[in-house]
Amino acid sequence: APDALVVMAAASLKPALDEIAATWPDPVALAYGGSGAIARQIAAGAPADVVLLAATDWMDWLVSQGAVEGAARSVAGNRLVMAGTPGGGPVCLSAAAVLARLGTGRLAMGDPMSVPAGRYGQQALETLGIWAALSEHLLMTDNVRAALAYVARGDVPLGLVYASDARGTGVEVAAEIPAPTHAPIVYPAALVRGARPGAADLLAHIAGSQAIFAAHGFAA
Amino acid sequence: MIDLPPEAWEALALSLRVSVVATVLSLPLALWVAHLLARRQFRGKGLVDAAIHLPLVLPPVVTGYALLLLFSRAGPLGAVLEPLGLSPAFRWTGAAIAAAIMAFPLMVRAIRLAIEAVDPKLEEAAATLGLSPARVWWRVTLPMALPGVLAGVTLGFAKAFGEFGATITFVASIPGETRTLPAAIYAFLQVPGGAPGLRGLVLIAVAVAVGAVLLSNWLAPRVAARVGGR
Amino acid sequence: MIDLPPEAWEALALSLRVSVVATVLSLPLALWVAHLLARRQFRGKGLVDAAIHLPLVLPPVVTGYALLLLFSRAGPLGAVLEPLGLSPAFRWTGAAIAAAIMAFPLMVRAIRLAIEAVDPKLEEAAATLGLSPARVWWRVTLPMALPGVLAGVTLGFAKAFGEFGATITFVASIPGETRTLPAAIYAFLQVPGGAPGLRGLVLIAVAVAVGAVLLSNWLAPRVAARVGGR
Amino acid sequence: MLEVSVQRRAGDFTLDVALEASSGVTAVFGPSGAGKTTLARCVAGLARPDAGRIVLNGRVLFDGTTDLAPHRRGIGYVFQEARLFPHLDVRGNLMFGAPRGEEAGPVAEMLGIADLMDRRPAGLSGGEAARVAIGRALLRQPELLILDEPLAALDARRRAAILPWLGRVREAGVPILYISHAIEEVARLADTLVLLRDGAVVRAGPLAEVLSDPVAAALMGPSQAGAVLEGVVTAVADGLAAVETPAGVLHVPGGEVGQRLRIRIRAEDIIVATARPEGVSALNVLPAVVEAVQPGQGPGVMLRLRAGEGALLARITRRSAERLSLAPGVAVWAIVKTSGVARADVGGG
Amino acid sequence: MLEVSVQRRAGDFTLDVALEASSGVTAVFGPSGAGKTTLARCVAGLARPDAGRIVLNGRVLFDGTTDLAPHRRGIGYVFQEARLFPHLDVRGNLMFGAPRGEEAGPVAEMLGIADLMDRRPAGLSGGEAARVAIGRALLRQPELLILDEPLAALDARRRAAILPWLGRVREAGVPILYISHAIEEVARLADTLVLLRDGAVVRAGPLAEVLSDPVAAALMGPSQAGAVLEGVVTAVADGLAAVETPAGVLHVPGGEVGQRLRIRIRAEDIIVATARPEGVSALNVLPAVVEAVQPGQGPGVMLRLRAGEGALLARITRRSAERLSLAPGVAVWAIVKTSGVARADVGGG
Ligand SMILES: Nc1ncnc2c1ncn2[C@@H]1O[C@H](COP(=O)(O)OP(=O)(O)OP(=O)(O)O)[C@@H](O)[C@H]1O
Ligand SMILES: Nc1ncnc2c1ncn2[C@@H]1O[C@H](COP(=O)(O)OP(=O)(O)OP(=O)(O)O)[C@@H](O)[C@H]1O
Ligand code: MOO
Ligand SMILES: [Mg+2]
Ligand SMILES: [Mg+2]
Repeated sequence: APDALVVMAAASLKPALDEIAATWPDPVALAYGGSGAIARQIAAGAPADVVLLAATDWMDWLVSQGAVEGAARSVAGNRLVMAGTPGGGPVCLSAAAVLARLGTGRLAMGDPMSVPAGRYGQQALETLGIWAALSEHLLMTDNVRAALAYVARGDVPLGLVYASDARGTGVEVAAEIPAPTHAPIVYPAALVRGARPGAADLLAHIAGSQAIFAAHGFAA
Repeated sequence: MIDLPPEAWEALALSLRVSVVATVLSLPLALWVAHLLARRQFRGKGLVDAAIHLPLVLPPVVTGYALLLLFSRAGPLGAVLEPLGLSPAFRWTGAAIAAAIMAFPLMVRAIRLAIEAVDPKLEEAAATLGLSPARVWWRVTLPMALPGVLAGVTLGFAKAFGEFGATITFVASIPGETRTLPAAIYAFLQVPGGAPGLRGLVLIAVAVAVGAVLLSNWLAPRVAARVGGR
Repeated sequence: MIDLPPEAWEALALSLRVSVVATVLSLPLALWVAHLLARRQFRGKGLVDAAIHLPLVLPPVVTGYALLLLFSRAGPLGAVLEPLGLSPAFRWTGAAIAAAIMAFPLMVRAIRLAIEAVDPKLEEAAATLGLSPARVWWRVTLPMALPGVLAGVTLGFAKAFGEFGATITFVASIPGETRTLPAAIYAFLQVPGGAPGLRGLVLIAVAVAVGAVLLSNWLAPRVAARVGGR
Repeated sequence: MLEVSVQRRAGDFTLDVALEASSGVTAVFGPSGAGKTTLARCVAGLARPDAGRIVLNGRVLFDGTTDLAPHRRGIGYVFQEARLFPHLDVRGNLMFGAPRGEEAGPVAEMLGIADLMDRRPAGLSGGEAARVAIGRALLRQPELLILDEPLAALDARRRAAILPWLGRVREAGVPILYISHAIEEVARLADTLVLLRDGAVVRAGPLAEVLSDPVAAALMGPSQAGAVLEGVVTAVADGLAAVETPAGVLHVPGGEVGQRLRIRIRAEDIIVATARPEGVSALNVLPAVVEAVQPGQGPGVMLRLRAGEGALLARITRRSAERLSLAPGVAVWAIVKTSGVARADVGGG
Repeated sequence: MLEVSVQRRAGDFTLDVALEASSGVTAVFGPSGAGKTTLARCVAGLARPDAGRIVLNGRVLFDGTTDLAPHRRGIGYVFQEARLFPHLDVRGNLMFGAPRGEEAGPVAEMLGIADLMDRRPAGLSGGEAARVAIGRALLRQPELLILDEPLAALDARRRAAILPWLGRVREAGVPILYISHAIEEVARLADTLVLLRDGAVVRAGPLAEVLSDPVAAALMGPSQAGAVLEGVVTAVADGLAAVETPAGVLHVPGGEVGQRLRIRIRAEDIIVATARPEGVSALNVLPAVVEAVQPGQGPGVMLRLRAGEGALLARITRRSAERLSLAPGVAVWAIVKTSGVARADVGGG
């Protein structure tokens, strides 16, 4: 529907946002993509009404560009987990234990340079003091879902992924990453400059759908 | 038929529209450029040739960003087109532009090789029969190069149909407007555990690809026969 | 020179290695397949042709995914290669495979058109001079098709150098091992405001692309001259 | 009227030629590699002379400033190879350059290719292809027709059948530049003969003059030298025409009273007798006087004979010349077989 | 020794030919479109007969079960078009199929292309290209050489220069299948003549027989009919050789004592006299008896003459025949000009 409101959102939000949009009375067009790509497109004048990103730095950038109206607000949160192949059992977050579990394999994670999940992951591993030991054994992916898929298929023994993604995808959580080891994972949302009437309501509706976010693992 | 969600059919229809428009509209330009490269000598020819090949060698994302910068509200083209309501940014026409640019080097290459293979002696003969260079091109060069043109069009269409990186970077992936089949496949791939329609979408993409190539292979000998065996 | 972070040079070196290996190693196969498609009739020819074109028409991500399934530890090829320590998954050899597969249709197309343009009458003449079909191919068909082969190699190299989607999906992005120049550019693009090295990386990619095309354009007339004008 | 004066270098070959071709057939004759094709290409606009001037019927086709594109020159060209369009059938090839309303039928009929109209060039024999190429150039209705050895691939009969038709083209006023190394064709058709060698004109002039020029004879090969006589048919009987020529009355097969004919008598085809021969089958016995005796290479000598107002060349062995004591001023009889005489129709000019 | 019997249909053209070619030159002669090239292609393995059998020197090249690839047939082929390799220079083309150790020099010298060795085919004239193609096939040292109208693009001198060399190839024992519609070439070279028309053999047999066959003459064109005599040179003087032939002694230019020559006397080149001619330049005057008088079309009649052990054909006008009262049994003199006699070397067989 051409008059549908357009929401551009980080790809990792897809399961939750699809469900939330279905609870909105009017049709909503959901365009998913990488946070960086979306941010640039918004800045270039993409006809979106609401934007949701997976990283605060890109949202800050959008704000600095004057591409959004008002302040950004966080609508959801997330946590990191160490996902392992089923039956692998839990792993202790020490260099020796992780390396033992990896064997000749690698630890899959988002590329810290380009993927927010990777950035949080690097912070956490550094805080845990095992980044240096693992740095030769990393497998960096262009989005966090790919890291998950490698684990699910057994190509790598471990992956550092979002808790929301690890649910019911054929992996088991080998370790929870303590939240204090990295900056809080938040999904900032904002109204795009020039958003159409109703966009603010939609954004409010999304922000208010915490039950659905929670059901998909996006702990606020 | 395969059981597919309605967005999948929407994406297929959009992809077909985008790739057909991209191929058909860029064909005349491709013919012209291929002709220039095959038969003319001019300063900067090498650079023109290289420029045409850029979209092929650069990561599609880079091409997409370049388009985005060009057509964005503040960009040199966007600033002109936007007020006229003609901006292709975030519209299916933008997807067609991205697809055309990505397909262009393939079309030009194939057509150029075909034109180079036309014996200039026959063009000479046509000139002595009173045909101007333009009519020689139309009545001798083009018909004889037709199998190569067909190959170029197939290749271009296939590339346009499969193009993804530049498109999604330039016009994003807005359902019904710019979410092409490959973009949909990409989105479906992103669903942890795999979305239910993924298999069907990939099958459709494969079917279109195979169909285009088979059609071109079926046409090629017929065109070649019309064009005359050696 | 441009001031670039060391990772950038690493990525450039890797990309060159990957694309050269991909092009050189797949060339013989491309020649063979192009010859089959140009000069032989066999059952299922259309399907072979279509299969070769699949990587071109499918979103690269799908191709990468298919490779991943094939070579993953549980995949049909991976299960065989992994115990031997030969698995290309997550290795630069895997990047070369992905690049080769993406470049293959372009190489085959160009070479095939060039072979089809060789006058079979000359091959006939060579046969009556006592040359077996293999030697006719080597001494007549191939030399005469050389400009087209060169075009195919350029195109294939360019594509292999720029390939990104299939590579990153198949072998991810391990610095020094599989993080090619396009993957690095992609990563740099994801930094808000643009990473400092981005411009340099893009310039390098453009330079390589332009360089390859200029080199091929410089070589082409020389090869054509060696091969003889009409 | 075609005026050509061109210089052109390619590799170590230099073409430097000046010639004029008035209406009628101008034959360019020369050995392989003499530059015949190069000259023709310059005239047609397919090769660019380094310098020179080409004028056709008053229109400047080429000079220092002008260089008309081939398609504007109004010149039909039959190439040494057929150069048919493979994507068109025979009809399509024939009609390719034909003006609207033109029909392929009559030309195809004449060239014996009417049955091939729907064939592709790939399905034609060598001679068939050559005929289609000729028809294509004719149907284009050129102001000048260049024929580059067009009959080489044809058998004698077909060649004989086409020659008169080319004669008709000439009569229609289309000047023809005819490139050939078959002197028989040249002798039948040409009004003007240009002898080319190593890129330069060796001799040029009216056919009869050049053919009876001993220098030219050396170039053409001695067996090709001979005289060309023109005359009018005064009587026809038993299928033989009596033709009054400057050299006397000659009998040739065919012809109509009043018709102008051209007769070529090769030097080889004349027997010289010192006594009037009796009881011989040859009908043409002309009284003549030896004008000159030129020894050639080998065992032959060339005699220049004056018969009436005309000149004849005769080539006989040195031994015969000595035996018969032939020297300038000796009166002889020139015996010419009727069938040794090649005739060609001459346009009404 | 080549035995061919093939059937082949293509479109509405059917080739159905059986012939044998022993060592020496077998000429295939026929009008354009007769199927000459098609036949040659079948022999060379470039076209597949629908049925038949081809045997070369005892090796089966083709039959129901065998179908040898072209490169295994050991047959050199000079195509109607030159088909040179554009990516190789002249030397590369010449040496393309040559066995190791072979040198291009002598052949290039003979063909007058020694100066072109570094040229590309694109820079050759039509005749130069044809010569390179011939040289290339010769250097390949074939068991059988097929020549498809190879001399069509050559001028008379060049053609005359190449013919003896082809004669030498024949003497070296390489059988030649010679496709031509130039009867002069055929007469000089051929041992066996096959007349083809509409895909079928009209006449085949030893050259002399076929050439003097009136049916064949009709096909070849009457001006080509004639007798072929073989003889031995018994004396040489003044550059003229006296050749003893079955029809009597003939004088021809050149030759060495003991050499075997073949002499062709075209029916057109004979003058018939009822009285012994005196004081004529013609050296060859043979006593003969009229055997038959065959009226032809037009104003001519064909005489079969018996001279000694040999047969001659003479074509004269009907008027002359009547005037001289020529009829079977009449004794006559056949006058043949020395230079009207075409000679060709004959292999030592
Ligand atoms: N591109 C070239 N470079 C060098 N020499 C050339 C080139 N093209 C032609 N020639 C030479 O120019 C000369 C004249 O060639 P041209 O084709 O005009 O001869 P021609 O008289 O038509 O001969 P033919 O009767 O064999 O066709 C030849 O010696 C040929 O080798
Ligand atoms: N592919 C084809 N389809 C139909 N007819 C064909 C095909 N190829 C050849 N022909 C016909 O077969 C006949 C014999 O052709 P061929 O080339 O053998 O003749 P040729 O005797 O060599 O003539 P030329 O002296 O003109 O070269 C011709 O009438 C030709 O038109
Ligand atoms: O949703 Mo992301 O941008 O793949 O971490
Ligand atoms: Mg020429
Ligand atoms: Mg032929």
